[in-house]
Amino acid sequence: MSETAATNAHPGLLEKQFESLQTQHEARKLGMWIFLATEVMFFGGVLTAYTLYREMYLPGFVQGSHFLEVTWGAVNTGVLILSSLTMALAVRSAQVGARKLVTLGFLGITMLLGAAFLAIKFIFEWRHDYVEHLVPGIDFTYAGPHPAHVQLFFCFYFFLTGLHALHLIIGIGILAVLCLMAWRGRFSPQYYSSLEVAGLYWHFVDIVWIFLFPLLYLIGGR
Amino acid sequence: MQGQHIVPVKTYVGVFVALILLAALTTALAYVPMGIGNTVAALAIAVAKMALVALFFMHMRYDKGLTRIVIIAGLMWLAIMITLTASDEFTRHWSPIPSNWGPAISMPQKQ
Amino acid sequence: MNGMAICVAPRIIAGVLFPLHPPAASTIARDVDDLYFTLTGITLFFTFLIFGLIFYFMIKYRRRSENEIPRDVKTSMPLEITWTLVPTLISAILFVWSARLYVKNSEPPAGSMEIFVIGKQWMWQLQHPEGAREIDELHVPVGVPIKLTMTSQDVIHDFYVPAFRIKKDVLPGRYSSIWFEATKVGEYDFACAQYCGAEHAAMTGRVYVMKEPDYAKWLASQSNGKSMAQTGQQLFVSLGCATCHAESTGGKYPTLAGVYGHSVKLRDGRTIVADDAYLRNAISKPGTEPVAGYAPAMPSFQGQINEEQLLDLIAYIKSLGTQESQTAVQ
Amino acid sequence: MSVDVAELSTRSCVHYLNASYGIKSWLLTTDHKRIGLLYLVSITFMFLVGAGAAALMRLQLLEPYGAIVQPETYNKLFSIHGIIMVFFFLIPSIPAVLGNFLVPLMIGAKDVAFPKLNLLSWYIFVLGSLFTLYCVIFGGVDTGWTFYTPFSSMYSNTHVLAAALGIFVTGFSSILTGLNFIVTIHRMRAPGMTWFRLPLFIWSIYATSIIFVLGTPVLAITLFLLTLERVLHVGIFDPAVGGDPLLFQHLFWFYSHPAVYIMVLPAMGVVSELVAAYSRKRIYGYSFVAFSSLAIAFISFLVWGHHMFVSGQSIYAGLVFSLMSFLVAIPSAIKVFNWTATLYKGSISYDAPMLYALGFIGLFTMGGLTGLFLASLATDVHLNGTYFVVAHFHYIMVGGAVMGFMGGIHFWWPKITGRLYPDKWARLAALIIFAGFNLTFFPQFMLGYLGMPRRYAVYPAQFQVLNVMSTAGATILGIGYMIPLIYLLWSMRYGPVAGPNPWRAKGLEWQTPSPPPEENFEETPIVTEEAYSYASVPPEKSRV
Repeated sequence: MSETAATNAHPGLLEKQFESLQTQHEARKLGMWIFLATEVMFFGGVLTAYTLYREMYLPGFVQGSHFLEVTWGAVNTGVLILSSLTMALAVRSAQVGARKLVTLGFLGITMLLGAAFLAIKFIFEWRHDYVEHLVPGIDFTYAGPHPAHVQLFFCFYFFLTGLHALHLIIGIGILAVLCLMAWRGRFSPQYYSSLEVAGLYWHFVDIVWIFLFPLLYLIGGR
Repeated sequence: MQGQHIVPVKTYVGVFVALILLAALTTALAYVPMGIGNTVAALAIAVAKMALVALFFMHMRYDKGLTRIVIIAGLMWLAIMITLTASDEFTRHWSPIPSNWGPAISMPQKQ
Repeated sequence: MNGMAICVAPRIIAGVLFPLHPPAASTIARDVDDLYFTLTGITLFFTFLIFGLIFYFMIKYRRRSENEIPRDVKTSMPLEITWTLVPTLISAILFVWSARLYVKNSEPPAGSMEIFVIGKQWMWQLQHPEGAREIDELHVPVGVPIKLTMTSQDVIHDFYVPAFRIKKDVLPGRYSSIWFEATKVGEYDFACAQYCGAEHAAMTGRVYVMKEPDYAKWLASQSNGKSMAQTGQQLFVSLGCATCHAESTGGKYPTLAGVYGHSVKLRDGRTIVADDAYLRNAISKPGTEPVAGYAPAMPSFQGQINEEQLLDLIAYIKSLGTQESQTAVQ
Repeated sequence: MSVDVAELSTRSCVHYLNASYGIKSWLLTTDHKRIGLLYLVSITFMFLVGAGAAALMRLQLLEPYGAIVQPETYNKLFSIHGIIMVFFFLIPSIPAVLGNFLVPLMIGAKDVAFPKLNLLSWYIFVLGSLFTLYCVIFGGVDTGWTFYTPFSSMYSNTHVLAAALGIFVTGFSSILTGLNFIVTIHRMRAPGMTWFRLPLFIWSIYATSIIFVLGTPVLAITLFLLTLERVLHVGIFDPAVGGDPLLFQHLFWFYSHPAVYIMVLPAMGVVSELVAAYSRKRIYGYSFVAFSSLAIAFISFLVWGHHMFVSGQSIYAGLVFSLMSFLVAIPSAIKVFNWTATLYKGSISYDAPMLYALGFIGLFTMGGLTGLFLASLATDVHLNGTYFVVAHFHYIMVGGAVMGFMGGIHFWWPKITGRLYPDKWARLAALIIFAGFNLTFFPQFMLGYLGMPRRYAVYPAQFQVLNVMSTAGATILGIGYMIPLIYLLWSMRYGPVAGPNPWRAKGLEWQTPSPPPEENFEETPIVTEEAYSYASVPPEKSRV
């Protein structure tokens, strides 16, 4: 590894292919933004299918949507927004060079909020749907009008919320790693790119939910 | 690091409050029957919330052009996919009506 | 058609070994071929132009000494604009030409004779309204526009008659249609052109284009005495449709006389034309597009009747439409 | 650019190949050059599997009733051939092998932006390949590479899941590779390497990466939906519950049509390099060629519906897609004209890579123009789903992408290995490949026009002569591909030492020793001139 002036100043922080920490930081940020564009298309594929079916089979989709608990959806929206705030504050604490316990604290709260979201999702929503026999492919019985389209709605509901939950679980895993890094005092006003990049990802997961909530829970009025 | 904008806590909290209010608004509006208006309002609010998160929490407001181009490209490609797919699905039934079909009268209804 | 002259010699040799054109036996085949040959001409022209230039430059400007360094040639803007505009112009002309032809070809002429096609792994079943049913064979009269209404019982198939230059996917769960008017008496191949499983390649058949009197004779010899509509009427009774959809129910359920081809008001406020696709849905998936003014009480017949019976039922309902004037008089 | 070439060749004793030894040093490497070679080995293996399937297919079609296998087996052969050649050979071929090796070298960087991610991409690719090979060994898949529903979701009883999973996994390898390239090209360029000094190969890789990043996730999610549908029968594409099989086709082709450009755009980049180097001239209309790459990447996302003109798609959508499909031909035409114009008043040598490049230009012209038959609605109705389509896309993918890949491998082989291959054999192989290719695929255009549908295990006897011609061509093509495999392997040990710049080409990669040192350049190069400045008088001065 060639030792330039920059690496000497920040040993172990600068990877050898970069000229400076600044370039490294910008490259990582750009990489994450591009990854998020990829994610937009990833969710976009399902959203396209969802949009079209929803237009074609609106009555059935409204019917299905009315099985969902708006309250839990709204509470979860609040939980995720709050977690985004704490995430942003965690990044900020590193930017301003706050004590590592501050960063650690914000990261911890963010993780807890993420876990709370998942808990609400699992315990109050999915389990409930399962008890009500509303899980297509596993146990689906529904006697009202438009049975096929209600089933289709639940397909998308589980697929979209499941995909979102998966992203959140991965996010919590990333935050756990960051906590470890923060504990070791790796972050400073000079070096916080992993923190910022993970933040971008976390906020993106929040944005996905911001769209899923009205699209799934609030169809055609209540 | 040089050139990095540090957003004041006050701004973050302000954005948070705005987001919560918008979330409450979108939930409340769902109970007001507006027909297609419900969907339009819900999506408009969602877009506003996305903009707030992206601009402040994700620092897009303080970033140079490139990140904006990336995210706009992502959204544009999504729009292409939805629009062109919809252009098929929604015009498929517009096939020309054969001229031998009778005049359009509604079905006889007997009461 | 620049390439035509160049092709003459190889054509004579090649023509002995294998056919050079598929037979052109429908009214649209000639039009499609005109476009095809124009495109071939354009392709040959540019291929020869590019290969020609490459060979010419290769020889003229071959490297003569190892240390040779050619002078730069400045990019000429007019040249760049020319070879941007010329392909654009050619593309625009071709697009308009092909699009007009396609739109024209996609609409069956008024009063076309209708034949029904069902694809299933791995055979074609064809039904004439008069009752004749064929497997992997299609008899049609020459000079009569014929509309094929097609559906599949399982996967996606594709009905392709090369001699007529027509092709269309045959999908499960909906009707698609194409039309043709044969111009020459003879036998032509048809094939499945959408991969559909193990015996995809065996899903072929033959079209017999006959003079009209011959066709009438053939039809008479084939018919088991019952038209599709008549078979449909029997089904209508045996499946119990008649118990509800009859005059005697006093308007609790809709009667079906005169429905076909007319607008129907749906409960959600939309108005829809009761065509084959609508009737198919109404029978196999009642409740998706319920009619205004009636309780959605009809049970689904999905799984109880096959595509063939569906078509028979629709043919019967269609025949009720034509009887409408008579009922009105009575 | 003032480094003395002679001095360089004497210094090059430690390079990326001999800096460390042992299997572990390769499997854990983060050096973009070594990762490029890892890809080269993997895709060559996959190519041989796919080519084996193709050979059996051509043998089968010697006889109208099918010469060697049952239809079920034939269906598996063409499915495997398509899946492997598209996803495991063509898509990673130039980007992952040459792109990995060259992008940092050409822009004067030490490595790609995320070397560990780069290695991860390769492992993901290997994992995807293993799923696919599992599928091949344990019974195969018979859906075709297109996986049309409801056949793939409900009717096929072969290993659809393994195949879909293989492609799904490999997709992430493409995404990460594309992401890495975009960031590298944006952030890692050497001082003075402005956008308009970049070699055109970089422009085309950049355009390709855009498609990787924005297209591939849609394929991934589509196959995920297919998997879900197949396992749980939830009805997303099942017409019985209102699902729309055409929606699958839309989502599939949203990626899979741009994927064609993933294959051919990098080859266009390679050809730009080759034409410039072997005629010793700056590419004519540099900026037109550069921007046409971006235009192709963009428009390629608007044309996918031309695969569905006879599918029951709305005719209005058909009109839009047809117009767009005609439009995408224009930037391709601009490229062809500019390459041809580059030859004008050049100093053209007939080295093997140049033969491939010129072959590419001609064959791509034919492939592109026959694409117009399929963009044009009325003729597409007749030709869709026939051998005409097969011939057309093989002209683009084999006549185009593979020719470009072979040309590129030959051009940069001295840089990669430090050795020269026997030039006479290379030229002979190029000619054999060109001849064999045309004999294989030209008859297929005629078969398609005559009305022979694709994916037929047996066929009417009238088509036999043309099919036998095609099989004969395929035999020649196969021999043509074997020759380079032998002499390139031979040259690694016995070839004469190449020196840093055997072709006397311009470009940063030629200003470092062959093989390059681990960090690519002894010191970060500073770029002061445009790409391809072969002329002794720089163009800026001549204008004064």
